[in-house]
Amino acid sequence: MLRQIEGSRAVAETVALCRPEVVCAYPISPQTHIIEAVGVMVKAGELAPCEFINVESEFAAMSVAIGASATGARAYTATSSQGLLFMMEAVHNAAGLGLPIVMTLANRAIGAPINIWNDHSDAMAVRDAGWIQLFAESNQEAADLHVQAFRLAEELSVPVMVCMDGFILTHAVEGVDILDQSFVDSFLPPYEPRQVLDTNDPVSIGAMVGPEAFEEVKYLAHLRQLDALVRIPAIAKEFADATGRDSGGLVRSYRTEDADILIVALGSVLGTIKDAVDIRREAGERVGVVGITSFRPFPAEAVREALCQARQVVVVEKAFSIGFGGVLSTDVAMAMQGVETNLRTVVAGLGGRSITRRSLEELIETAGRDELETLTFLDLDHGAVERERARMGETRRSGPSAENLLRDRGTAATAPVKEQA
Amino acid sequence: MTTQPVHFYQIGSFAVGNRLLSDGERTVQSNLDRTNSIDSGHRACQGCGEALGARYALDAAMRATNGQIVAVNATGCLEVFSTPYPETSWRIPWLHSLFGNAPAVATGVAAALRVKGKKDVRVVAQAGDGGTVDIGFGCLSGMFERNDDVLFICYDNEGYMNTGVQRSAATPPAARTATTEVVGPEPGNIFGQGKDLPRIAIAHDIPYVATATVADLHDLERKVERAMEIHGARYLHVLVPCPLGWGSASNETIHVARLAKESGLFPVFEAEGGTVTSVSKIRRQVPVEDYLSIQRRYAHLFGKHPRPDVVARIQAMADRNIARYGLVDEEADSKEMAE
Amino acid sequence: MEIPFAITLDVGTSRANHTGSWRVERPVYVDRMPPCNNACPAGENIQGWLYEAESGNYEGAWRKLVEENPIPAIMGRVCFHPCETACNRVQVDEAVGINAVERFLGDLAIEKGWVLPDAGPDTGKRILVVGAGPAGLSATYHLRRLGHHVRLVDSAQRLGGMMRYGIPAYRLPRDVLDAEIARIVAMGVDVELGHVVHDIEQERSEGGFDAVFLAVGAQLGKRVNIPAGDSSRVIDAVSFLHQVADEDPPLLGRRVVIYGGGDTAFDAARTARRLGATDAVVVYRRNRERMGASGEELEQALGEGVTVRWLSTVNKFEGDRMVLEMMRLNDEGFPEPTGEFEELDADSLVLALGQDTDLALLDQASDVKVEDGVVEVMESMMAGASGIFAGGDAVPADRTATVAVGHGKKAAHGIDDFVMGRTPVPKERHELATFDRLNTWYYADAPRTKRPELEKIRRQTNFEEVIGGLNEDNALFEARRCLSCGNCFECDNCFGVCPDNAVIKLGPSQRYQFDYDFCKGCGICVKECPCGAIEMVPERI
Amino acid sequence: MVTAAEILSVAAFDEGRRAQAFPSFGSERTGAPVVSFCRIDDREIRTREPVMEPDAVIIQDVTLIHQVDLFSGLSKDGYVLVNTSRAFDELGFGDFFDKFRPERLMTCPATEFALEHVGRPLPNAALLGGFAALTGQITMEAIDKAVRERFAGLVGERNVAAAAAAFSYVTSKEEELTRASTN
Repeated sequence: MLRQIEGSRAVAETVALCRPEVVCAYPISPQTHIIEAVGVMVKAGELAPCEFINVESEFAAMSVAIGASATGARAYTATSSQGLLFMMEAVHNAAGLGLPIVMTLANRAIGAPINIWNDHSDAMAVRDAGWIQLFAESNQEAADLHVQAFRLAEELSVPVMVCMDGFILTHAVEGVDILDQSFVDSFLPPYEPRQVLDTNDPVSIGAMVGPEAFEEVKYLAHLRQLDALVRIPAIAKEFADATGRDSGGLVRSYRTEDADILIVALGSVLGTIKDAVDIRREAGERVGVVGITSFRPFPAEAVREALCQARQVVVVEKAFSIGFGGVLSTDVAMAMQGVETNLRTVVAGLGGRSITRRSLEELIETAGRDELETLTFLDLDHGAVERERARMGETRRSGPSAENLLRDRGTAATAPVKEQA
Repeated sequence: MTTQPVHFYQIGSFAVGNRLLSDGERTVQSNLDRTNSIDSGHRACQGCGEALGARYALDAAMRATNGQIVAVNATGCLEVFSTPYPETSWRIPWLHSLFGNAPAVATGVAAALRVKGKKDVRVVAQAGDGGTVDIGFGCLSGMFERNDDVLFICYDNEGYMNTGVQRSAATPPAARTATTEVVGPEPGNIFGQGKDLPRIAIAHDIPYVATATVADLHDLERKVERAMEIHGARYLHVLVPCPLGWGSASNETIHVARLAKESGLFPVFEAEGGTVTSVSKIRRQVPVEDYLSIQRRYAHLFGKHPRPDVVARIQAMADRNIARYGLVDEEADSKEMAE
Repeated sequence: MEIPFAITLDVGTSRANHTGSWRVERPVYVDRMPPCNNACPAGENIQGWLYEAESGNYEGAWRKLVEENPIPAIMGRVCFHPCETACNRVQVDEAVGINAVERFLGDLAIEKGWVLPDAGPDTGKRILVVGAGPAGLSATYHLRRLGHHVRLVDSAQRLGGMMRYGIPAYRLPRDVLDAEIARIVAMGVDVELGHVVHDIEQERSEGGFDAVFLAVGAQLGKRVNIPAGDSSRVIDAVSFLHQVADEDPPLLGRRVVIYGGGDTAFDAARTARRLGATDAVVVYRRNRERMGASGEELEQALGEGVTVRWLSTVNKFEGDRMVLEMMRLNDEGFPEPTGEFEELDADSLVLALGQDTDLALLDQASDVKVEDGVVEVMESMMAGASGIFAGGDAVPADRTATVAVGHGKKAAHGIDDFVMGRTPVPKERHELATFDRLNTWYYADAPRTKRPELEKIRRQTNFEEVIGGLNEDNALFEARRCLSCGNCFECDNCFGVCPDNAVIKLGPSQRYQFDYDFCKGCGICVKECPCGAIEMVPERI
Repeated sequence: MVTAAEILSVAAFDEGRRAQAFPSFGSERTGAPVVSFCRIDDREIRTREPVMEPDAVIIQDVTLIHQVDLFSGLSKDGYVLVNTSRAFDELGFGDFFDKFRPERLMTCPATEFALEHVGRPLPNAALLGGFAALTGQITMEAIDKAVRERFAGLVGERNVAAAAAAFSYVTSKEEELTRASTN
């Protein structure tokens, strides 16, 4: 049923439709609304049987999920940013053990400086953990992806992370068509674990594996992700056939036909980019968009196919690898091996900075003029940066840059920034 | 003529078995059909107290639950020596995740069992002292506070033995470890630090907290059995000497654990609902020297440059335990003094 | 289930890893000689029969006991129990009351009418046993079990030798003595009483005996030359006790002095008290520490009003006046006269200065060597090579009933080898189970059960048995105080304490075995074995 | 304010339109007010940027009007609704709004309506009632329904009453202005 509903609520209700059996909760913005809503459903008995466990940390949250999943229960949790990093060890562990946990990651920047707003640094930090990472463009897709995620996770015994932009999606109220229970039940069969802690058939899960087999274990995990490259579009198609909605899949192209310039991005910024593309198309510019839904496994072949005709590829990404540049760009570059292309990286929207349609239009114009540099920081206040570097050059004890910049912009007195969380 | 009760057995209840006792009165370990939860072929050092403690505890739990146990294990010696690919020594369903998360993983297992309606299957989580008092402490406290239906067993060998004998918050004062070396004015681990986890556990008001050693099997098994009668968060702290880390002879493992208890350095007691309800009295009290001097980690307190001052401080710790828990029967004490 | 590669493993797979290869020493189960067994002159397997008694299997215990000693009810009363002196439990609290349990078993056997094992299949060999004291009876029993025909002769009118004629009835009730002797005789023994053997060679050849066992005892009380008036009554203790045993007690008067410091002296003193003496004074030339009698005997005597004059000798006995000379011990501990004298009123003097053996019957046996009044024997108890064996008080050894019983058994086996033409095979002796081998932690704390003692007043006036027996409850208790030194009693400790599950339990009374595939050789089993029945031996590499 | 944007989006959704409501999550100044946005469209709303050029600005807290640049993207044809009992020209904007259409600049004592009808100073519903009256972009019926969806029972009833009061108030003021301008 189509409802005007908050993104978090839509996800929570969809997760509930997936009948998770153990849900672990630890508050962190901007993920909290999701887990709160699930909690209410469990406590009210609307979601049953389900154990809702208020844990003492994200590390515990993932750990509880690990225990539950290994015991054959469908396990779910959600987190963001620092929380993801705090559970990082367990994130890797869940994947290593092949436990099909589904987690919502409400993407948020990573401090310091502490920042509660959206970017993709958190997701990028765990890209090598062995999880499947799916990025939602809208709240509709975020909701739909959760159903597909459980299906995918349990088919392959691989944990899946559904990434949705914090605040931008989680806190946005918009129309979302919430699936009905009978459909979800038919789409998502009960969890049949590949391995389970069973007193009638005991096994030891989590052995120490030495050099003699470790590489093989990791390679097998890699192969399972490659399997996912087949299963993700197949499941998305099955979903689309039943619901009529194009949610999930590996990559999605928009106005890429005859495009000179293709913009590549993850998540909700794709909507704003599409608006900018429409405007630039009207101005006669041959520009299109390729959205990547499956970041891990990275669909190199699909990306190459989608991008190979473009003269210029501009990767707009909400994260970057300090000291180098783009993260997604690096993957795209690897995918484009053997294809002649100009690859440009645009780092944008860090720590919640708005990515405006106007800035994107300008970006496209600049790209169109072939004037885009290899690495660009969208809407960067170069003046503020230069002034801070000058201060740092002048005096050793120049103080913390974050506060200095806020003072520089006149947006802060001496008091620290108050978190809004 | 003084009459003696007939209920006297050559070896009383101190030994593992006793042909004169009924099956029910013997330890689980004396039974031919004990589970051997951890089987032969594991790679623990010779005389490993932890291997022994784990088998004792889990076999007892298996008997108490009619074989319905799922175990969660923190990273550490026990995990490493029991499950190196391609061999596992476990005969029960067993899960290892990480060093610091065993309590939380156990919570997850318990939750899954509850949601699956497997009421008869019970969860035991186990870790060394590092995985319990240090890195796992947050998760443990959370598990306690939520009163999750988990029996958490700490096999305390007073240090990080798996990584080569480093100090943990359970390492006692003056003990030598690789990170509390025998150098400087205060050789070994310094006084005034460390965590008394059983008391911290009691402060959580969980239904059951107990300590035990591998030297008193009947006591240990009884406590496991009691713990399995109760639902909610339960904590069992078992002293398991480490020949490697303590520098004790491999055949001394049980003996040294016994001396830890008999000297008063390791109080053996149990608490229900936040109150200490029983105490294992010292049977043959020994000065702490007897315990310390057979361990190389305390060698710097004896020998050429003895440190009676440090030994006296350790004795004071034992005396404080004795006073705190009433470890010495006052009647016996006064009789001894009269003699 | 189809488990994921490497991270998940099937249970129990570690048994493929044979950690036994780590071992440099291996534990092995051993049986060590318990100190009680080691100390027992009768060669009893004390630990063995206590083990049976511990479970309340008293008949089994008794059967194990009489394997070695056919007269436990007697031994349980008169034995000076060196087993208890040797008992390792002394170092924990007090020795196990072995003697008391033995008596309990002996008495129970009499009460229940348990019979000794049948005589062995007839060998056709004929053995003459001279003397029906403990040595002769013991030899008779063992010889009968071995299938030999036994002719048992004694000069007295009744069987028992010194057990009857030397030990007062308050220490050894005659019904007990009779019952145990009767049980031996019932095995089929050719008994002739009142028969004095004058020439052993002649007796042997006339009777066609294949071998002879001389157990003639030491029936002659030693005398010393003490100036004594005609009117003074002097008697040796052996004769005194013999007459009492024959229910023809001599009249000793009210004040009796007994000269000597052995058990016989105190037996005589206590007997005198029972016969009505108001004063029974033991005069002994050494002090209490050097006294020959057992402390127990002394305590009981003192408790009955017997007094002792230590460091004194009888110098003169005239009329009713006795003169004692005071002695002192020199540096070597020998008594020396001091020249100081004391007087004492006495009606009679009993000399308890030891006994001599009457070996006149050996005068014609040329290859039997007699020295210092006793027969020299070999390990097999054979004197010379002629098939003449000797034991008991007639050979050089402690003169106790227990030693005699041991001799009888040993001689029986020596005779058996001799008559059957076998070369004796020396018995393998196990290493002693010393206290330091034990881990006493595991034994329950328990004091020894005191044998009930009769009211002192009662024992001054009659010959009723002084020391009571254990009942079934406290006999069990006492048996269970046994530490089972050096012998596995299946406490399951090794089975339980092995960190590598490398001990295989074989089931009740089957004990255990090591699984050397997995034993890493840590040695905990050895350390925690309560009774020291495991030892580590180096692994041959 | 977040609630107001959400209710407005729901009202628009109920009228069969596409709507998007979201709170501010940009890097606002310290001590900045909470800003919430609502887009209403007949086509799919894809953009995720904050509303840069609003068609209407609703100011809940009148004390903020001089601290924050609230009107930078507002076109000359834009609407402004301020929660105050004062008149718009009493707010001290000077000549800033001279070129705006005066009938689209409106004040409404929404908090007073809330206090009167709801009993608590929660002016959201009242402001939405005023907004419906001022802009005609949404019907009072839709506001009524959305408010009731948000607040069940009596609370919904009272909020609807506050909204209706504000709606009447603004409508009558609009009529006043129309009369004044026709005069």
